Amino acid sequence: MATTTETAAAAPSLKRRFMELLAKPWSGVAMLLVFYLILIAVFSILSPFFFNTRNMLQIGLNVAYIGLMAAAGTPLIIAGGLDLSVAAIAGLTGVMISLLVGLGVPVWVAVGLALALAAAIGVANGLFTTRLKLNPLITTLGMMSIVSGIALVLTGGLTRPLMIPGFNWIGNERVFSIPIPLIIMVVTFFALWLVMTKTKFGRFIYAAGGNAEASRLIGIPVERTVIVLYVISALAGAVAGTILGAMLGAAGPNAAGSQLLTVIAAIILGGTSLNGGRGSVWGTLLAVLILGTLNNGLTLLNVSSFWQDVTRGVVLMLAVSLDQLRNRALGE
Amino acid sequence: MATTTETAAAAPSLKRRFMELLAKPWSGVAMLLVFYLILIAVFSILSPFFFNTRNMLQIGLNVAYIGLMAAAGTPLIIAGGLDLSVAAIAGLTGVMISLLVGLGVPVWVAVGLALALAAAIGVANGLFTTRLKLNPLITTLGMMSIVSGIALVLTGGLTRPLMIPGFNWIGNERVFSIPIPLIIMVVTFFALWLVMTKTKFGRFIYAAGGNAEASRLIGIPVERTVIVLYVISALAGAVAGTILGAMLGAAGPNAAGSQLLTVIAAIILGGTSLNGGRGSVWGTLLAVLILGTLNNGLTLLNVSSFWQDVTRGVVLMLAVSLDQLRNRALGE
Amino acid sequence: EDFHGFDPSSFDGNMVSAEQLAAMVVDAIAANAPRNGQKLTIGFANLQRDISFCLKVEQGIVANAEAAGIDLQIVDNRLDGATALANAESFLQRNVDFVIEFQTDANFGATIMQKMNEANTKVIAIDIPMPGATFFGANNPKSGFMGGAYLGQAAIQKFGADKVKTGYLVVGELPQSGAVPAMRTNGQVAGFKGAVGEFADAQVIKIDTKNTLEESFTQMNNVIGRIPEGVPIMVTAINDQAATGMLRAVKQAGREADLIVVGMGADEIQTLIDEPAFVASVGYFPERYGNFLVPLALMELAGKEVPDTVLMTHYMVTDGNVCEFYKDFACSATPDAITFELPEDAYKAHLEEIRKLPELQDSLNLIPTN
Amino acid sequence: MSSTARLSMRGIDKSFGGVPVLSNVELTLEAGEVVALLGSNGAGKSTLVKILTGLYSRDAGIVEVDGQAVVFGKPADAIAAGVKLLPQEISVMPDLSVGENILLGDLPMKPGFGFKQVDYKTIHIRATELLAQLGFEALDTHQDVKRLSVAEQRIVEIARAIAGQARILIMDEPTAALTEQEAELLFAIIRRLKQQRVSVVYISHYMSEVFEISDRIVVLRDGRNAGDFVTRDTNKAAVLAAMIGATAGDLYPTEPPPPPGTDVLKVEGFGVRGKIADVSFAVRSGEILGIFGLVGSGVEVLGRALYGAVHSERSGQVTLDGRPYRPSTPQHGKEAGIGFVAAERKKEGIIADLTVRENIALPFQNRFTRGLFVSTEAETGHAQNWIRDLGIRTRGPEQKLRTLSGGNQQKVCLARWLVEGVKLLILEEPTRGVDIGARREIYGKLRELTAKGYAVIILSSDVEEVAGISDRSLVLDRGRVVEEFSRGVTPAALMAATAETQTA
Ligand SMILES: Nc1ncnc2c1ncn2[C@@H]1O[C@H](COP(=O)(O)OP(=O)(O)OP(=O)(O)O)[C@@H](O)[C@H]1O
Ligand SMILES: Nc1ncnc2c1ncn2[C@@H]1O[C@H](COP(=O)(O)OP(=O)(O)OP(=O)(O)O)[C@@H](O)[C@H]1O
Ligand SMILES: [Mg+2]
Ligand SMILES: [Mg+2]
Repeated sequence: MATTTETAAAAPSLKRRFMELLAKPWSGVAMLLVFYLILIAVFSILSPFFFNTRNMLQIGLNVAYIGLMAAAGTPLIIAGGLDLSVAAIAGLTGVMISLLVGLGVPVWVAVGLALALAAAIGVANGLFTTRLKLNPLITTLGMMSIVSGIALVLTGGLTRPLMIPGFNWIGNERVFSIPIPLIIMVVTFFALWLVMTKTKFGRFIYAAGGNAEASRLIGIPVERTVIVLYVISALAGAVAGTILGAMLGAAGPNAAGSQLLTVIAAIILGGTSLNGGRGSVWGTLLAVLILGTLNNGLTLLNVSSFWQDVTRGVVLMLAVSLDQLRNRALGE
Repeated sequence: MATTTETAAAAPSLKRRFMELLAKPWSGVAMLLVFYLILIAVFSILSPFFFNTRNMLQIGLNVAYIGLMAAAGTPLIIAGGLDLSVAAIAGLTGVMISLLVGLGVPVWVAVGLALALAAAIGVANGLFTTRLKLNPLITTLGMMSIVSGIALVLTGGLTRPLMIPGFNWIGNERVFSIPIPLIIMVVTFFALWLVMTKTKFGRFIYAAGGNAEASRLIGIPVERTVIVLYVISALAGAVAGTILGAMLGAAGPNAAGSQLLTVIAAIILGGTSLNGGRGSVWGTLLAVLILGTLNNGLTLLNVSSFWQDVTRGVVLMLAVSLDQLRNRALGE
Repeated sequence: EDFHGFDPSSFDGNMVSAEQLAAMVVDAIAANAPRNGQKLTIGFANLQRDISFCLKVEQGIVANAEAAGIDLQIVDNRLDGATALANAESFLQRNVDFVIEFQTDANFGATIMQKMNEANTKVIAIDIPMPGATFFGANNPKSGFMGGAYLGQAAIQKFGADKVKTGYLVVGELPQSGAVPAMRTNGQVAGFKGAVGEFADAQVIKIDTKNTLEESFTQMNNVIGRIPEGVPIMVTAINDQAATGMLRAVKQAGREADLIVVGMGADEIQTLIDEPAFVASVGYFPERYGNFLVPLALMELAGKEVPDTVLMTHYMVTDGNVCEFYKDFACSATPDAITFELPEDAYKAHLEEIRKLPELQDSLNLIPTN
Repeated sequence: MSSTARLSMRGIDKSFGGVPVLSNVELTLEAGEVVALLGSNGAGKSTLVKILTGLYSRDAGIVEVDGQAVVFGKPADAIAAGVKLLPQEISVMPDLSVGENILLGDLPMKPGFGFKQVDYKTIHIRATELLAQLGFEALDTHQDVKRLSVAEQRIVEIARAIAGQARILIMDEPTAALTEQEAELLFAIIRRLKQQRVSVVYISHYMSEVFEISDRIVVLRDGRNAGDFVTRDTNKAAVLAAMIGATAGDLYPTEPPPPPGTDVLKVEGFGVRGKIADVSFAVRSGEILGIFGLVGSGVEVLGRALYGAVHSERSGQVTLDGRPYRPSTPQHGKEAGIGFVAAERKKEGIIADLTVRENIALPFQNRFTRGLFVSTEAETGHAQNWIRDLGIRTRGPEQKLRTLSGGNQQKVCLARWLVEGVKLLILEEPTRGVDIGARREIYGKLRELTAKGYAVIILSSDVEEVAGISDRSLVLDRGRVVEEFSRGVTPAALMAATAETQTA
């Protein structure tokens, strides 16, 4: 024991200060940030094409629609929900806009109608999982199947053109050389951060997910909170679908479907707990950027998509290990 | 209070007996069984091709490899784990067998080696999630990416032939006119049921998932239990891959990948809780059969695949609602 | 052999008349009575119903089946071997008289064919060969080579031969789809080189489009930083959808002036017409597949001799000739139109080469002789 | 002496995230000895015993069992050495049966089809036997534990702890959810174990229990040893002085309460279907009404029904401040000016991943909202006031509630409701797990609040508490009010009121 005390005394305030830093609530996010910076450094060294404003913005643009869905999914999962239908909603939205415009509806009215439809789907998800207490995984998986089925039926399975004057700028233009989709994503993250940390509603999100029973007993409208979050998630899916459609100039019935797992993975990698109660949008943002950067960097390095899969798996594990190292250090 | 007792006495044994039945632990599974029977009845009426031994066995054969993965995933999720890499392991297994046989290894030795590799992957999943305490969703998602990446690299992305004398019978033959894959699946379910309900290990599964902290406290080897279950899941993936390869006479690097969500959905639909501690393999079996029957019945009815998606979503929601109706009746 | 005016070796691809079809059905029923005792039933297993190419194939088959007055049962293989197998079983369950299979991979063919043979059900395989089934589909090496060569020639016309050599060829691949479709993308590279002569391998970039518009877009976005400013960006891909996604990415990066695109399949006609950089696409005419397939099926049912391989004839589709193939679209003269010539020698050499590839030994019948 | 001791822990250090929790702590235990471990909330008692059973690692120090140095890496190691812990927080497997929960650590097996099978029949027989020792032979051992009340779950855990052969048994606040009768049965068991030379560490905040059952009393204060007494040679005052560093005054406020004001809540013929019937009473401002009842008496739903947290059909008339009041959700109760603290802290009280500040400010967020946003400063100020006033032991308002000791979590739950506009507090088991110093503070605080016009209803299964703090008290039994007492009632009289109807 004497020795332990000595060493503890020998490496005094410095180690302790470090431990205190590690114990801060944001230190998990900081770990991811460090990981992200390392990734950027590695790619900058390996590829001459990687580190420049243009490519960095390009990464942001590539992940914008994924980031949007992941952003909105974060508070939902924190509050104890789960939305597997979000990517299907993105697909349906693009299709709806294209079909409505084809029927002569002005494009922004069409967007509005598609958003309204998405909100309705969100309400349905919310009601089913809260009022009827159905399992969120099965419910939203079912909803995913229904929504993408409808999109397929509506289009007969075809990708529809979406080149509409006065519309595609939302996917293609830049403001001060920053792509608009990226701006929309960043603003969404920032707004959600404000809501989640600075407002009453935000407190309810964490409370509801942390302990729904206790929250109910102190008079927090748990169900309403969760329903609103399902609606936000569905709306984010719709905006993602709109942006994607505008970027691609076309709307596929299942345009974002392949990204569903990426969205969920980003949220969890960002430190949000599937059990609810814990997480932050900045973690999600970093996770989205890490996944996008990896994809971009490896492609620039001409790594085959198969090896990219292997690398992505390794990086996911490394990234999630970091947080565990931190917990170790804290003796938890 | 007097009135309450009176009414309770007035509506006597019948309702009460029913309620008692509903409260039984197996009543959730019974609900699914009822749902399954209704489904069978509906299709029998609608299609002349549906209700006959051959088609029923065909459904069993179609879902056998999915059922295997779902069967093994059930105790794992009950114990608090999650394996997203199982379908990727199935893909890698087929590929490994084909490659090894190509190198001159006898086919059953090749199968043995592939199973051993799968077991090693399972151990890795288990160690990462228990000893290193990494998040199971991210860890096994990462593993999925690595494993299917390796399968793609090994094959150059191509499907490989797997027509080997003395091998394909395991996918194609029948014993007493029952297809061997179906027999393997049913035996697996039965064996898991025995293990889960009759053995000490089985009780540890439920204890570990119900309350890991408390289990550890009373000396249950929680980590070892979970690691073993990851290995079982990986092995089931490997057997599924073997069977699938034998059935198809070919091994695709991502042969079972599209069924991952089906596997997870079946487990949850079968009444297993993602939070652990609760569930049964029979529920999973029924869920697998329901999904397979739906697919088969709708196809026989010549329903377009798009409408099949919509229908599947609705059926998922209906099936999961049933259990909720039961909870309502029980006043929970 | 001519079957009511349909000769597979010289067929022009335009739908035969309802009367001809009806006559074929009569012959077919005479040789093979419908198994359900009422109507001939053809089962069609589509590859993946939300791919536009596949849908057009399906629509063509539906139109022909309706005109012929026969039943059609359609299933979706969802790009999955196990699903294809289950679907094949469901055809047998339903006692269909004939099966048209559009499935994922040649290697799954043997098992499915075994079941079909046991049930004595004849099969035509689309695009992916199946042993013992009649093959109908694309001429992959040729269509790829044509597209690549066209891209090379058009690029030389647009940028000049010297500048082309400084440029980059970006090919949108689909590596997981196997060796047969890979003949297409490899043909593109060979054709391009055949047209421009020496071209550094380092300037050939291959991306995995995962067969979706958004992935093609994203991956093109990712690699565009590797291509120096001002040099030609020459794009081609496994299909028009992928080419379109790549085109959008280049446009978004503001480098349209350096861009030239040749598509594959000619199923994004509107894009071909609207986008000046999109100069041509290799015509696959999936909407005409049904015009071949249904008469071929009836011919087989009637017990006539049919060739074991029927390959589609491909044509380059451009703004200038689109109206010849698609009546809904008007032709327009473009200043940079070229007179396309297939570099015959290079093409022959390419065919020679791929015939030696080990992964193609099972598919030699799909490699044309010219 | 240390070489013969059953257990010797010396020089134990432990810190969390750099903050020391235990420093140089010592604990010895002889064979057959019952040592009570005492200390305020957060003194480090639970941490010490968790180190002993391998749940936590220690930073420094030696643990010897029978003179052999041991390192328990995990509880299984401790169990193998005969060391068993009954933890402070309920730890059951909710979806397993009562029988399995009790015998899971040592499942009886029988031969089956070629392999050893779990012997369910024996499980239920043995579990029933164990429960019988605790007076719960009627509990159905086949049902899932999640269907049991907290007290019953606690009994299940105790049965689990006494199953099999332990040489050192550690009980961390075993009686916190139990009635006195149930506690007596537990003591009988402990005495029997003592005769079998089992050593027991007994952690409790109930002084009377400690003096009844222990041979020796070890006191921790701020993570250090602060006293070691032989029980029969000492008295409560001395122990208390060691615990809280001051001589103790009376636990319950002694000054006479102010005269009560008008009726705040008036209940007439109130019933909850299947649970309680025909309950009538009133509580006035400035008054503390105690409601005592054993498990199953209805005491567990009465408070909730009045707050709006019960969905079953209700009957009768309730008025709040003279207006009819029918809450159907907790929101209604809260908006009507009622505060409610649930008995089951971990499940229904705390939000473990939120900070102390967030937990305290949660129910009345509007008060801390400035414009669109919640003001963290306002929340912090509010939280800091109550941390100080209630003596909540925490590193600060930003500490996660998860890492607070149990008693301090309880204080946080109470602090939530101490804001303007709340006029009636309904408290279930308000001081369960709260140390004696803090209890005095809480009781004092409740008095202060009533002096400001609050009305308080305390629903408790702790007779002493009800007797000590109430201005008036009701005894509930089988869903009905069986007796009403005024201030100064003795615990014995309260117990007798239930006992009478039990035997009648
Ligand atoms: N995991 C942890 N992380 C950080 N601090 C902790 C952790 N666990 C306990 N502590 C702190 O250690 C101290 C001692 O806690 P402990 O639970 O041992 O107290 P206790 O004496 O059992 O109190 P009580 O009587 O309230 O149960 C407290 O200040 C608590 O906040
Ligand atoms: N405070 C009260 N006093 C007497 N009876 C009440 C009181 N509150 C409710 N009731 C009665 O209880 C029954 C159910 O009440 P209520 O309608 O408020 O709840 P609910 O609608 O079932 O619950 P919820 O809306 O929370 O789902 C009604 O008969 C109502 O009159
Ligand atoms: Mg053009
Ligand atoms: Mg404690």
